[in-house]
Amino acid sequence: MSEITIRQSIQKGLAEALDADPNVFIMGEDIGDYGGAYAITSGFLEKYGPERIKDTPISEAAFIGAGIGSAAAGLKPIIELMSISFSLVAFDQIVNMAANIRYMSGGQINVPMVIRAPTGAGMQLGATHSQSFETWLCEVPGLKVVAPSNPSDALGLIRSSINDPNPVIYAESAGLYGLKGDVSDKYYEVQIGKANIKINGDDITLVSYGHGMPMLEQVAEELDSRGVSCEVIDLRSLSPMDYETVNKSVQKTGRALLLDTSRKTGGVMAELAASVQESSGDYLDGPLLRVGSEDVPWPYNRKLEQHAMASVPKILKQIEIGYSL
Amino acid sequence: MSEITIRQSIQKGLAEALDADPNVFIMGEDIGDYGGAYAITSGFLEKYGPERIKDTPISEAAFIGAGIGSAAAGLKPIIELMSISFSLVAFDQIVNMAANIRYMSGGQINVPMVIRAPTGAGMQLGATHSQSFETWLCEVPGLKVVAPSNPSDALGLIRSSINDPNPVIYAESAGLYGLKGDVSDKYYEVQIGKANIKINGDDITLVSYGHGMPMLEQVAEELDSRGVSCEVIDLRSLSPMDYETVNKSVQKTGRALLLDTSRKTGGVMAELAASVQESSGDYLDGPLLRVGSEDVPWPYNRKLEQHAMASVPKILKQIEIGYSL
Amino acid sequence: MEKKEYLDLYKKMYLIRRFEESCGENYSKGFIRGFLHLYIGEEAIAAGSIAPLREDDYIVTHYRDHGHAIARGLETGPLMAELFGKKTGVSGGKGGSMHLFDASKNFMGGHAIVGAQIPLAAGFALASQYQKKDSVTVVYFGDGATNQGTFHETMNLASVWKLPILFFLENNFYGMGTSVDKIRNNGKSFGNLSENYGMPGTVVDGMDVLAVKETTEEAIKKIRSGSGPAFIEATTFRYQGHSMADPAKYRTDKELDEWKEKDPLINFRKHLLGQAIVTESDIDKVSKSADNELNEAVKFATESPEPDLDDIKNDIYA
Amino acid sequence: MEKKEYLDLYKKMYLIRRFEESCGENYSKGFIRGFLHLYIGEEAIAAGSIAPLREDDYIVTHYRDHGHAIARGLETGPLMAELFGKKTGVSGGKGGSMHLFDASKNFMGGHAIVGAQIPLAAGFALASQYQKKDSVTVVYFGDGATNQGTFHETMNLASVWKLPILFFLENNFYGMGTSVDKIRNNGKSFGNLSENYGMPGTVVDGMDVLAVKETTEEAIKKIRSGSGPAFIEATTFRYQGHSMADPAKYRTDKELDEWKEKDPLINFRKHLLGQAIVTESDIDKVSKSADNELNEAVKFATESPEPDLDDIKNDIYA
Ligand SMILES: Cc1ncc(C[n+]2csc(CCOP(=O)(O)OP(=O)(O)O)c2C)c(N)n1
Ligand SMILES: Cc1ncc(C[n+]2csc(CCOP(=O)(O)OP(=O)(O)O)c2C)c(N)n1
Ligand SMILES: [Mg+2]
Ligand SMILES: [Mg+2]
Repeated sequence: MSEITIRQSIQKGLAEALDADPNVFIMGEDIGDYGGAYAITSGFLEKYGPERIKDTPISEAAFIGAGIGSAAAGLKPIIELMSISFSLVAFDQIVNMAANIRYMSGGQINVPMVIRAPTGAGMQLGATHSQSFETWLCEVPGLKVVAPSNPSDALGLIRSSINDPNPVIYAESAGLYGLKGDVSDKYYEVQIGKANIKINGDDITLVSYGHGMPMLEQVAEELDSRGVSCEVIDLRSLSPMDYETVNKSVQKTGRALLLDTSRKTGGVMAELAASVQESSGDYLDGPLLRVGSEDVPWPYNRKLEQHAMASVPKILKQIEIGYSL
Repeated sequence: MSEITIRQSIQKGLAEALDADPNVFIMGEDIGDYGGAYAITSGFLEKYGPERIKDTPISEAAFIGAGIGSAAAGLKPIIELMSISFSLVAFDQIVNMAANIRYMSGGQINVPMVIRAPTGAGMQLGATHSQSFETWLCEVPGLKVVAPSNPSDALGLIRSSINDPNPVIYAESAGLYGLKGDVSDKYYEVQIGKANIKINGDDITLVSYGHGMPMLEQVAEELDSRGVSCEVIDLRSLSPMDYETVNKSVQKTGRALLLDTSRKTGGVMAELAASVQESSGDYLDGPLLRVGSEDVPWPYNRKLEQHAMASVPKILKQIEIGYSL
Repeated sequence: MEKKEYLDLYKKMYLIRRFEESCGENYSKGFIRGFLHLYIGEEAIAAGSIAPLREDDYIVTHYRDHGHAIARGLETGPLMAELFGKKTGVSGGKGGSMHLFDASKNFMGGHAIVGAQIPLAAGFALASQYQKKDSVTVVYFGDGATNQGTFHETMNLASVWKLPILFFLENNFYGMGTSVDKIRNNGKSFGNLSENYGMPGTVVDGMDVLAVKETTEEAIKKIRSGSGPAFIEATTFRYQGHSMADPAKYRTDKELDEWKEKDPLINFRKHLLGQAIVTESDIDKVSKSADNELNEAVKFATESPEPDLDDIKNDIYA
Repeated sequence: MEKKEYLDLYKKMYLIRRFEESCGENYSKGFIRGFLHLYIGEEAIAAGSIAPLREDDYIVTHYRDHGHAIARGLETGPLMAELFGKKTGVSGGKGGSMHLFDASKNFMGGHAIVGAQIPLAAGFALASQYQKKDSVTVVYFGDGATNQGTFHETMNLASVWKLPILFFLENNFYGMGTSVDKIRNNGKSFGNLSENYGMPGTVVDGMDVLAVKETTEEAIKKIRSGSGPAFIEATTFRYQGHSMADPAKYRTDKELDEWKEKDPLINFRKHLLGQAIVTESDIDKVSKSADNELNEAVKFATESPEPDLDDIKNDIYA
């Protein structure tokens, strides 16, 4: 066991892959000399050279497209986007190309590519820079989407993402890079598509991913102190989504709160709520609760931004209203 | 009353606006000489001239961006996209610019722009050309999204969309252009944000929009013949969404089926199902049913494409399973 | 060049034309559906530019892709079967006319979003460079596609990274109904466009298969030797409308007729006979053989089975 | 030019520099947050290119926008208040440093997605043209932004439609940590880039405020007379890192020092005094007045109220 940050987990996973497989390379803006906007690839250029640590022009559509082609030709590109917000300028390449090309070719072409991107609000970057487009990307057949919430999963998921023969979006909560946690020194992967029951409990199921998880852990602690036992689930993978684990838990507890840190409307939990209700509606002892951020563009002002965000008090309040817990 | 097609309704609404307001103009690919990929603007160039019927290069990001700017400067652009699938190459302009600019400027700038685009599958155009991105756009605060299912609404909504001071996405079901229906000769608008109860009923609420509506009408007819009275709701507007009308109906009937013609996962009905369950869960006599198309990229082959689509038999089967009706 | 090579070029062009004519008929009969874009008039480009390529070179093209597929040597049976939506089609019936693929021949599609194939193509070139192979990627696109941002982003990227890629512009002077002078303010030729990226560019007569072949050969040779990307513009004309839905009312008969004077098939035939490179009977023989192949192809497509309903969920994930 | 004009130019540049220095301090103190990009070193561009504009001309720029806002005459109080996230800020505290707006002055932002402001700007130019007004739009962007597809698409569109727009490239030779030679294969100057679009282009010394002013004046005059769009590249350097988060380790002190030799403020001051256009006391006066204004601005920002929580839901829809 070592205690490291999420940033270090990602760095470790990337370095391992670069060391193990000469076909692995990294592309992105300012990942070389600059070391990456969030310092993930700091020192990589010196170690691996410019052929494998490729600084790109600010041409997301071109270099993501080139990533797809290179993957189809047998390489293993890992692409860093400075922000998932910038994926929009390359959305056609990601959604229409990376996701569809295998299907349209009748299964002839694989795209073993990883796109890493920080996601989420909370740093006062304003409306265009604070979005969470993993909520859309996880709805696209052909793509996989993962989102770690702690160092152990971050390492396990970066490994499985790189080893996956499909295009994987690896969404990094921008606010969690410095989060510390224990990571096994023995090699392991986290299976894409498998949620994690972080805390076992009986009274209510709490579900989220990424930077929603620290909030849920606080909620669970608070409820625990009131004698309410929470089952806390970290989705980890948004596509494929582990409906089974969530349904099982909901069927056990009879209550659930699903948390999006993105805007509530159209968040990941909208689909999950609708599905769980379809499969486990009969087991519910009350409404299926959902909390998300406000349905507004993200404001710059700190007070407003914080106010727009989902939060522990808002979650507790919903649970109180919904279940009188 | 006149009996006209949806195509004619749109044409009528556009021509009225061009006649009434010199600031209205239309831009898009091949809308001039060619008359539009779906012949909507056929004859417009001759009548209104090239300043107001602007053929564009194949530069969706540039001309949608230019539309936003021109709207901010006081014009009233109506933009035709050949397919909502092509919106992806301009997604940043639509989602980050058109939607956010008012908010980011503290309310100083309005963007009274309409983007019209055919949407939906069924014409064997394959994975990249058959998508329904209104499902994403309706989740973006700052945008409005409408989707008519009949000539009367098509006319009423194109009028209200053009008159709206905000960016409005007007999603046209590609398969319904030829659909005929009665249209009032007296001027009217359809309020954006207001659903329409097409058929009043007591036993089950059926909800959809666009080319889901003809299916629901068939379902209602079939169920009617079995003595089941259906309330059929046409959302018409996906953003703002008329939760109230749907909730009221569900609270009355105690049963509901929500239909997406797009893929089920992440469809418009995911959010609606989650919301209705939150507001009206207590009134439900069973599961809240949802039908959508298969979660696959759209295939070219006709048999496969038809098989992937939501259909009347699939809806009837769900209702039978869910409610034994 | 050997006589056989000349005849091969002729046969490729002839086969493409007959294939396209047959597509048109089968579309009218309802066997082919969706969007169908014919290559008639442009045959010299695919035939001439693909002839010099090696098996390990990559080809990436747009939705007007039948010509490139045939020139690359994809069999017409599975090609026609794809257009018929059959399981035996090159893309299993899932792609259709706009999405022809044959990875075994490094024929990487057939792409329907204008300009979207261009970044993808750069990726194949990047892979060759990265793996220190000397294979080259050729990417085809139309005059209209030059106005998609992806084209410029990729021209620049390829140039900065010295990727082994040939950007091949098929300038048929129209993007759907929009003529080049409506979407470009710098003359009808795009030939100088690559200068901005520090990339060599050439304009060639796209109706002259030998000129196309030579020009491409030269460019490929340089690229293969490591000199970085290049750009070729071939001028041409599509005889049919943009797709089967287009009656092409935006252009005049005169314009079309003038281009037909330069017909790549007729003129190449004349040249071959005039220079006594081949005989009438040589031409008849390859034409017959192509006609037969095409009949077989339609038969194959017609008799092939549809995909199974289960296939709908296959091929999404590896 | 009158003495007052010279002094105005000097004052604008001086005010911008002091404003930026103050921003840096207030960022360190935590009063300003998010991404903050300073304009120090580039003052001559905003001051020189905006001076010739009329009130009805439009300005659209990128996230490095303080200089343009001040040059346009936006008051420093509401500007600083915006950076402090206050309700009295030019964008009501919702936009922050990267999203400064003042529609009453046709100052149309402040945009944070690289290249995204360029199509938007074309729309203002389109509106002027459509309404037969002779106002001009100026759009600013960086060297890095030339690699976004939107830049090319819009250059072409503007050229084909003859829009009254000036494309103004602020070439500071770096996009974040990436130097121009890493992202462009055609020399360090972008000046010839507009040729491909049939658009006139000029390169100007962006450290020389008079040169910038003259070059812009000339371009604006032509555009206003209906000759279509134009392109100017001004060469410059940002003294600070890309944003406050950037220690700028990717470049050498020597490079920075060489550029500082050309400092736009110091050299313009020298020029004004050397040519006896103004006196030391003139300079002192405007500097003092600017210092005072800035103190007031910070005070205003500090004392202004935060937005109300309800404001979160305002300004989404008209
Ligand atoms: C991004 C995008 N916009 C629009 C279309 C619709 N469209 C398909 S082909 C075409 C014309 C392309 O013309 P050109 O590039 O000249 O190729 P050609 O068909 O002449 O070979 C258009 C507008 C599309 N497929 N993708
Ligand atoms: C589409 C997009 N990609 C990446 C970024 C992150 N980013 C912000 S500024 C910048 C560098 C831009 O450099 P340049 O255009 O030269 O302007 P400068 O900052 O030098 O003035 C980058 C990469 C972004 N905001 N938008
Ligand atoms: Mg063309
Ligand atoms: Mg720069």
